[in-house]
Amino acid sequence: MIAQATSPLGPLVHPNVEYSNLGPILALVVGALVLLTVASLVPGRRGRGFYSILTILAAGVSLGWSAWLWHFIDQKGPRFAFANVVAVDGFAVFFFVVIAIAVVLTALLAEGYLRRERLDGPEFYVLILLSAAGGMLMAAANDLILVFLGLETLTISLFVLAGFHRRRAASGEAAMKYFVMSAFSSAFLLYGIALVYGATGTTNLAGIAQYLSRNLPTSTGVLMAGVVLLIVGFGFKVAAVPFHTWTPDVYQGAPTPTTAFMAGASKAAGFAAFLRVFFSTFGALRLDWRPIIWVLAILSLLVGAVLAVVQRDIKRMLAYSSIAHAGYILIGLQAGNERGISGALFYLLAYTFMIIGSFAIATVVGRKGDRAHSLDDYRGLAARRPLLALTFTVLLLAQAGAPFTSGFFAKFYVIAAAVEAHSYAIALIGMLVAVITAFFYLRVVIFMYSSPEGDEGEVAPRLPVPVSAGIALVATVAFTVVAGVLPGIFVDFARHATLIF
Amino acid sequence: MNVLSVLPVLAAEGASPKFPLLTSLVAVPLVGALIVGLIPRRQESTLKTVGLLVALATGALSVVVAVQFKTGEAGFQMLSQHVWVKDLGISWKLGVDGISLWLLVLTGVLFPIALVGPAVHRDVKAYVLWMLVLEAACMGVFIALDLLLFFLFFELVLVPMYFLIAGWGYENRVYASIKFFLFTLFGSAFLLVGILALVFLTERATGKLTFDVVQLANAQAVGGATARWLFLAFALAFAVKVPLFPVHTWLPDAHTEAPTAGSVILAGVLLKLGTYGLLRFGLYLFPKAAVDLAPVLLTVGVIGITYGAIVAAMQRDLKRLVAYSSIAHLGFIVVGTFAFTTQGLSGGVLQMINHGISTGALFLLVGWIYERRHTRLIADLNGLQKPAPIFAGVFTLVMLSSLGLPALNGFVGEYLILIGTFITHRWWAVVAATGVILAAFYLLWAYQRVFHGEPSEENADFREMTWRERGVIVPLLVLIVFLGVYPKPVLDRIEPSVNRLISHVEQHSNYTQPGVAAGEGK
Amino acid sequence: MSLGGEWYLILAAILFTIGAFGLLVRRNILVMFMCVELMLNAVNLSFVTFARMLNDIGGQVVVFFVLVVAAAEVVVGLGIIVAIFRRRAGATADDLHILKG
Amino acid sequence: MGTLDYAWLIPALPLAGFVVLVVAGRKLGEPLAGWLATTAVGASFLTVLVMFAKVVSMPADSRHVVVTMFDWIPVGGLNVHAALLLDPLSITMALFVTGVATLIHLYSIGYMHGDERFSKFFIYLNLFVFSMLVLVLADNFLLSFLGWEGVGACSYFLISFWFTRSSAAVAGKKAFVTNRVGDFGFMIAMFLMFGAVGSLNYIGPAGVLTNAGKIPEVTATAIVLMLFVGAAGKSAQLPLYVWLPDAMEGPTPVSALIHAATMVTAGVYLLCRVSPIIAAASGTATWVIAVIGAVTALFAATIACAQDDIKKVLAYSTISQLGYMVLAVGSGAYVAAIFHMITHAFFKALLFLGAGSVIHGMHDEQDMKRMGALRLWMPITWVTFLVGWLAISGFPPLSGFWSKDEILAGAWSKNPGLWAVGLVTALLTAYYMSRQVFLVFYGEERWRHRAAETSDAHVDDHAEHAEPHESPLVMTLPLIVLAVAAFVGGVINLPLFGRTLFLEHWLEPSLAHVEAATLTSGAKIGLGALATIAGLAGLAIAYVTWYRRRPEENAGLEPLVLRRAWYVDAGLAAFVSGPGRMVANWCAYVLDKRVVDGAVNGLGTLVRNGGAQLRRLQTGYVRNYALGLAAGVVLLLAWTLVRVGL
Amino acid sequence: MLAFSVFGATPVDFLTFVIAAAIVLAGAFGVVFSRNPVHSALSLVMTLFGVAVLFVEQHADFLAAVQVIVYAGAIVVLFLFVIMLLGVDREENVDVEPLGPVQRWAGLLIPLVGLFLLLFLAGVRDWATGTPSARGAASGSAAGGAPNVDLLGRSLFTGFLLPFEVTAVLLVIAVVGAVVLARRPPRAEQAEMLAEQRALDEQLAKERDAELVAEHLEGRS
Repeated sequence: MIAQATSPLGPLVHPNVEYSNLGPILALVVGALVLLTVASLVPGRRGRGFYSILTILAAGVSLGWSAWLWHFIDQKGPRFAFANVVAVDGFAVFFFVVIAIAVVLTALLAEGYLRRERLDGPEFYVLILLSAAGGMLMAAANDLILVFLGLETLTISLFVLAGFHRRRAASGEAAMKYFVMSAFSSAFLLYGIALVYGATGTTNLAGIAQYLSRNLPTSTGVLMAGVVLLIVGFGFKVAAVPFHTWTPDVYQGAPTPTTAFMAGASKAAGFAAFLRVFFSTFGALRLDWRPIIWVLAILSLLVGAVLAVVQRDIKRMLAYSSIAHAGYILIGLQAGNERGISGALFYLLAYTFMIIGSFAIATVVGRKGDRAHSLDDYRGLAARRPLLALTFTVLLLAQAGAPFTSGFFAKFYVIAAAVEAHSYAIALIGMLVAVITAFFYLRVVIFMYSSPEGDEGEVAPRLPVPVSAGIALVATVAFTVVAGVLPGIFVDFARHATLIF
Repeated sequence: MNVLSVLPVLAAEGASPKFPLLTSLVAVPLVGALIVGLIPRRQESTLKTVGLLVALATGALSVVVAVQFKTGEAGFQMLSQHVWVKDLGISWKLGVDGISLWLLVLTGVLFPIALVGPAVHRDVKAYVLWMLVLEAACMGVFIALDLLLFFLFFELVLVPMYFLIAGWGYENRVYASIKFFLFTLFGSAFLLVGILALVFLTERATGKLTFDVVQLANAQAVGGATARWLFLAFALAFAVKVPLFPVHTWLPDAHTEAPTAGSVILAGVLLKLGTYGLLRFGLYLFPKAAVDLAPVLLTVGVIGITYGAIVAAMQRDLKRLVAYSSIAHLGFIVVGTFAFTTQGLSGGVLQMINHGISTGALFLLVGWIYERRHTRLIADLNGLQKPAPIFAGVFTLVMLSSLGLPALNGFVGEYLILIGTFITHRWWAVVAATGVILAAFYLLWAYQRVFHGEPSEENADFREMTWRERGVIVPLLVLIVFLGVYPKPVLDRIEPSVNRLISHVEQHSNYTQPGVAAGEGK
Repeated sequence: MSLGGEWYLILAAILFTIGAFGLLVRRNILVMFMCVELMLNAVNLSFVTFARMLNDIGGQVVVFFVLVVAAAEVVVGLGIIVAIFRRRAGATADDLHILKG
Repeated sequence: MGTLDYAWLIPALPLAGFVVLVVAGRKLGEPLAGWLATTAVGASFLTVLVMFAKVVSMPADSRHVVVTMFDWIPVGGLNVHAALLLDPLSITMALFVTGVATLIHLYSIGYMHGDERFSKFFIYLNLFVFSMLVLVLADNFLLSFLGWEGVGACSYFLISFWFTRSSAAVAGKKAFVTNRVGDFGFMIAMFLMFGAVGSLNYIGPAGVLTNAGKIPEVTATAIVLMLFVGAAGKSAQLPLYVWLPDAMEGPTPVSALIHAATMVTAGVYLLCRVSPIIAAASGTATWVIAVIGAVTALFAATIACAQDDIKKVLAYSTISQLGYMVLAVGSGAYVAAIFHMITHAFFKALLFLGAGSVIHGMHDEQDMKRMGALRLWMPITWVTFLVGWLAISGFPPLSGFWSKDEILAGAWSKNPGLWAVGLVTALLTAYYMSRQVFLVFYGEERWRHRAAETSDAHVDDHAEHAEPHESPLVMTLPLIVLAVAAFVGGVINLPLFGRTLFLEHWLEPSLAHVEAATLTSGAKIGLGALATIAGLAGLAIAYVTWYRRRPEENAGLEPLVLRRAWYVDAGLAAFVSGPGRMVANWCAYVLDKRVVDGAVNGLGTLVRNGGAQLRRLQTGYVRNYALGLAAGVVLLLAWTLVRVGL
Repeated sequence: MLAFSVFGATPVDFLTFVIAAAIVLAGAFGVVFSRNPVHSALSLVMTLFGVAVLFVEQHADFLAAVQVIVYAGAIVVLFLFVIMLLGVDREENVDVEPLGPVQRWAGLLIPLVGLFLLLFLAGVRDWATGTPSARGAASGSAAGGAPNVDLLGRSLFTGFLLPFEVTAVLLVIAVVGAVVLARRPPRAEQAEMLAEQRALDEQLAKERDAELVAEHLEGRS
């Protein structure tokens, strides 16, 4: 008070703090803290199932709050909060929902996994919750600094999660690679932020946009360098070629539920920032960044698809396929129109379910030790676990874009956006790459439905499906099919998840 | 049987506009598939019976559609339209006209036959399930009047077919099924981009985002080079499906490796998706471009006719031979389609039905030969006519139908196509007509090698056609003869729609149908 | 009167480059990690310089956050390194490469 | 008109026979199936007679009646009915088709005795008669085409009736395919007609023939030439005759009915039917027809001189005689063509059936060099065969003389050169027929050697009853009837007085009138005398060489080139199995498999190899990954620099 | 006021910059080129000090202090701890898994090219094109004499309140992460873990061999 009184800077004006605007994030953070507290209070190994339930509860609160926010925004319109560093708009809420869903699914998945691998403890859930909170921050951030902090919150948790399986060497390696690469790319991102800051005088997204709308920059060199470096940072996060190199190794090495979360939430958060920053903030520079995104999208599509073809490890294959998926979402961004954004959003929603569902299968089939991920481990799955095989088939076909699955409409939507923007070439390439991707998805299906080779005498090891993982699978498949047959509401959701500016 | 007893009621209800007859064509097999999904795996006979009953019910529904169909009306009938995805302008719009009507009936007829015809050795449940899903998708393709809905069904067809080939096919099934899937997907890539481009360009012109085929066709918002490119994109997708040279190589593999039922449906129904697509969408949406590019399509079609025939002649595998013969036959349909005359188009539509029946029957017969002898190689077979004269007789009839003997179905279609083409594109028709000679050559040669001669030891006790098989094939034989002798009921329903299509083309291009073909000469 | 901002910025760029170069050519994870710190410092220097040039405290605030992030990163990163290399008896802290392809 | 409305019975009766036999043929069993079939055709013949009587009773101008049954193919401007046209030409054809067919059905009951597929044979025969009747009675080209192809199919079935013999199977296929080449021409002709007239009906207001005069000359010429391609296929003219000699693989009644009397004349019938269009076509068309006819006649006759197979001789003779008919058409002598067609049907059917009787009696021996002196064993066959021989050789007053004379007269008025070719052919005809008669019925009993030869080699069941024997009554009765017809057949168109040209007057409404230089009766008699002399010369040569000498001494008269039929078959076979097969094989296994499919699979391999190469970049070393990222950064920066401007 | 200036700065400032820059670069090169990680860490300290000097030079006094305390004092010490803990304070053996010429030269070239591109893009001197003083002065004099710490603190608790709060989350993560990663597993599990590790290693080795063989075969075919 004294300082305030004597300060030459005048009275300290507190920003308008409305935590209700960030309810979904707070729910997760509070959930994490409660979890930590409870876990330290409950002695021994009791109440482990409780952790996942608490996590889901927290995510549930987050979802509910998001719904309220959605309604609120619908009524009162979008707004800035916390001294303009946060944008509370439909776009952010959309990602709150996607990420919260990813948390729920991952928690369901992790429950059985951690028990099986005897890794159980509250930390996994705590980190997931905090990481998700970081992801949501990225989605809501209206300041590059907050984007950066959210990204680091998300990523640093993921380092730990990737290395969570102490007994797996691959897990450690994945964590380390992810760490080094992530730090490297963060440096670029940060440098990009610095350059943008230098060129525009602010790190606030709305401020930058304002600046760009007022001054057509005379010398855009530094600004463009900054923009390019931002692309590198976000490209790394969403695993776009050529910034994808960490993806296969990390996805393969990390514990499978972590991989699921990474592929779902982390990529979604990355795209949230990517889309917001580029579509909204740098919208004026559209002509400059669209060609770059064009190239990145095509490279991602091709490299992801072509490399997935030669994989024999399911997790690795899914990793490459997720790179191709990133390519599709980039098509939406590249289109640079309203439909492109809502297409990308719809794609992300559908993709999150598909990819987490797929990794859920990998989690279950991976068996104790999280090791059985070879294509051969899927041979004859249909005979042993017909429903599991069917589930995976649906998810794979959805990823391939089979009709009447969410995957079809996802692809359709972004391709439509590209066509609307007259980017015929990329639309066509996107569709042709779908042919390549279909090949390796179908190969897995073939393996599942072929009879096991030779060793009939040897009884195939039991393949228990934990109840929680089962629920996750049912949920993902249900969404995949429902969104494929009745995409209307989800398309609505994506369309109304508009950016604040 | 109670399913069948419901049919008259359905037929009666069909009269009232409330009953969604067309939707039920898609829904009934799907519901059937669901029911099959709930029956335990071990109850094979129940599964088969349920599957057959559902297929028969669907078939009966398709016949009801044909009965309800108002002859002489050119436009779409029995329309049913519901908004599906409002934001994207997609609707569930179904309708039937003279062009699609008989394809529906064909689908309805072929599926029960394909279901009971060949023996199934493993996993009856999944087999029946996929067949029913396939039927729903096939029905959907022919009645969809929303471009995206059509595309969805068009793609959906791939999935069950893929599983049928990969799951119940022969030695090289994995390769064949994937090739089939990827090849078609390759074509679809162009189709989807084409559809979207058309829709958005139309939106730009009319301000209305819609995938409704009729609205798009009436809008004619694109023209010139754009229309030609879009037409080519559509045509490429359908060319793969037809298949036309040089994107045909998936067909022999898929046909050869597919289980018999798969081959029957593949040849009978699936290939028609391509020709139907060209006719319904290529001509209807891009009349001007279709006229401009007709020589290209005609040339490709003619190449298909001769090339398919020549290659067929040299095949060592009976099924492959029939597969290549399909390429030749489908070439005729494409030629007829791009003749832009009443005769050519009507013949094309009719030939789709005829080819479905004849080639379906041929595949059934070849499948039965395989069931008996476990070989499809022509070299392994000889003199079968001696131990199995009835089998040989049936085969002969089907073969003659396939090579276009008058008084059998194949002739009517082929002849109409050729005469229709000759009026507008004389030289193409002349070359296409040589296909008639070549067809006789390779079919008779194959027949001679397989059925004639003195049977070798392993062929001497070739089993004569069983009563079940006779029961299965007789409907097809009856159709072969009936359509050859009295195609009028079919043609009467096709013609108005075809004429409407031609006048649509005339209206939007500088093309005019010669008076001779239109019947103005009299 | 201080030297023009561009001097600092160019220095920062060079420092960043050296950091990147070090990360690319060293095999020891710890050193690679230090190189990242070099890069972050370069960015910090840029921020501070921009803050001065733009007369805006925002740039300095950013540096504050970067420091926090760097600290957190280092803690976790070193934790990972310890977790991995503690187990691999006799191994150097070299680049790992079991996962590839 | 009431009577004529039942015209549909004409084709329907054999069709009914066919259907009944298909369903119950095997139950009916051996003789019954044959009798049923015969009855059906016989009834049809009687129906035609009734129709004939009815039409004759009508005034000459209105002797064309269309009996419509139902719409067959109604599409746009093309409206094809299933309808029958009753006019003098079609009724004439129907009459002789059903008549000859009845006799041959009867004969077959005896000939096919003991064959295990007895009833099947009659299925095909009935179907054939039905198709043939549709061909001749149809009121439009398309329906005729139906019959046209139908007879082709039946011919295919019947040639390869003994399908276990691969030669029969191959011959059947060859016949069908060759005919299809002809059909191709027919189809194109139809397209042209439809394009020009807008209808395919023969007559009626929009009919093609009614409007033939309106067709432009070029189109008409094209139509005629394309139709002639069809006719050449069916009527075995150069170069499409190759199937007919092979068709002798079928049972002999088939050869008699289809490949001598009826089906092969369909081409000639068609040309006569379209005579108004020929009239509208340019002269080139008729010249092409006439020349091909004449050359075919001569060409086939030369081959017939050197054949050993009793049926092959007759086959080539048939080709030669068909050449005459085509020559007649080309010369505008349509009546002569039809006249010769009818007489030829009588005597050639007679000869074939006689040959069949011989073969039957000789226990399936067809080589004339192994026959001889059969007149002693088969008297009826011998006598009837002699009638046929004299008739075909053109000795007055047998039927062949009159009809051939007409043709030669027609040819003379077209061009003496054509006539000369016809005359030489007449000489050759007399020669090879006499050679056949002498070899079969006269000379030594050479078959005894054969019996001795074969019985040593293996126990042949024929050996025990090696003696030739006369055929049963069902076979000889048709022989006798046909012999009578062949003898007196000429009366239907005697050129003695205008009044006795019955056929010419009767057919007049159906045929185009050709203004030809009418020959004086003196010239006609002179030409007839010359022809007769030529025939006698041929006979004389044969007598000297084949009657007086043993066959072995005449080797010089049978040069290999003729025995091998000018090597046409061998050449064709070499072409088909040589370059033809090579091209097809190249298409199937190089172009299709390697090039087209290779490209497809190559694309797959490309992706796979691309993946294999790309994955080598994914080394597993973080520093490499970081390098990739850095390289990406640099590339983007470079691009930006280019974009922003240096 | 001194009579002359160097590049628009006082000689003292210029000299300070030059010396600090030299220290920074020397330290950076030290980090990169030292064989021994300990030397690298010490070189890093040098760079950090140099940067701190440059901070001071640009009126970021508080940050300079934090730089020295947090970076040099805490982070580098942490590095040294780990180096000692792992016992990797030896010179790197460059023969094991050598870098290869591509990595070495590309590693040099690519950053250099990047640097030049950046400098080109900036046109060497067109760096800060933004609107000055969007938020408030950075230096005391310009901001009405308020000390740097005041300005920074004010900014943290107003405009950057949420990011500041988020750093708390980051630190929680760091703590939890460190605990998870560094925690020794229960004794009961340890033996089993070692066995599992051995099995894993063996299997991985086997897989690697199989892959090598497969690659070899693929290469040949």
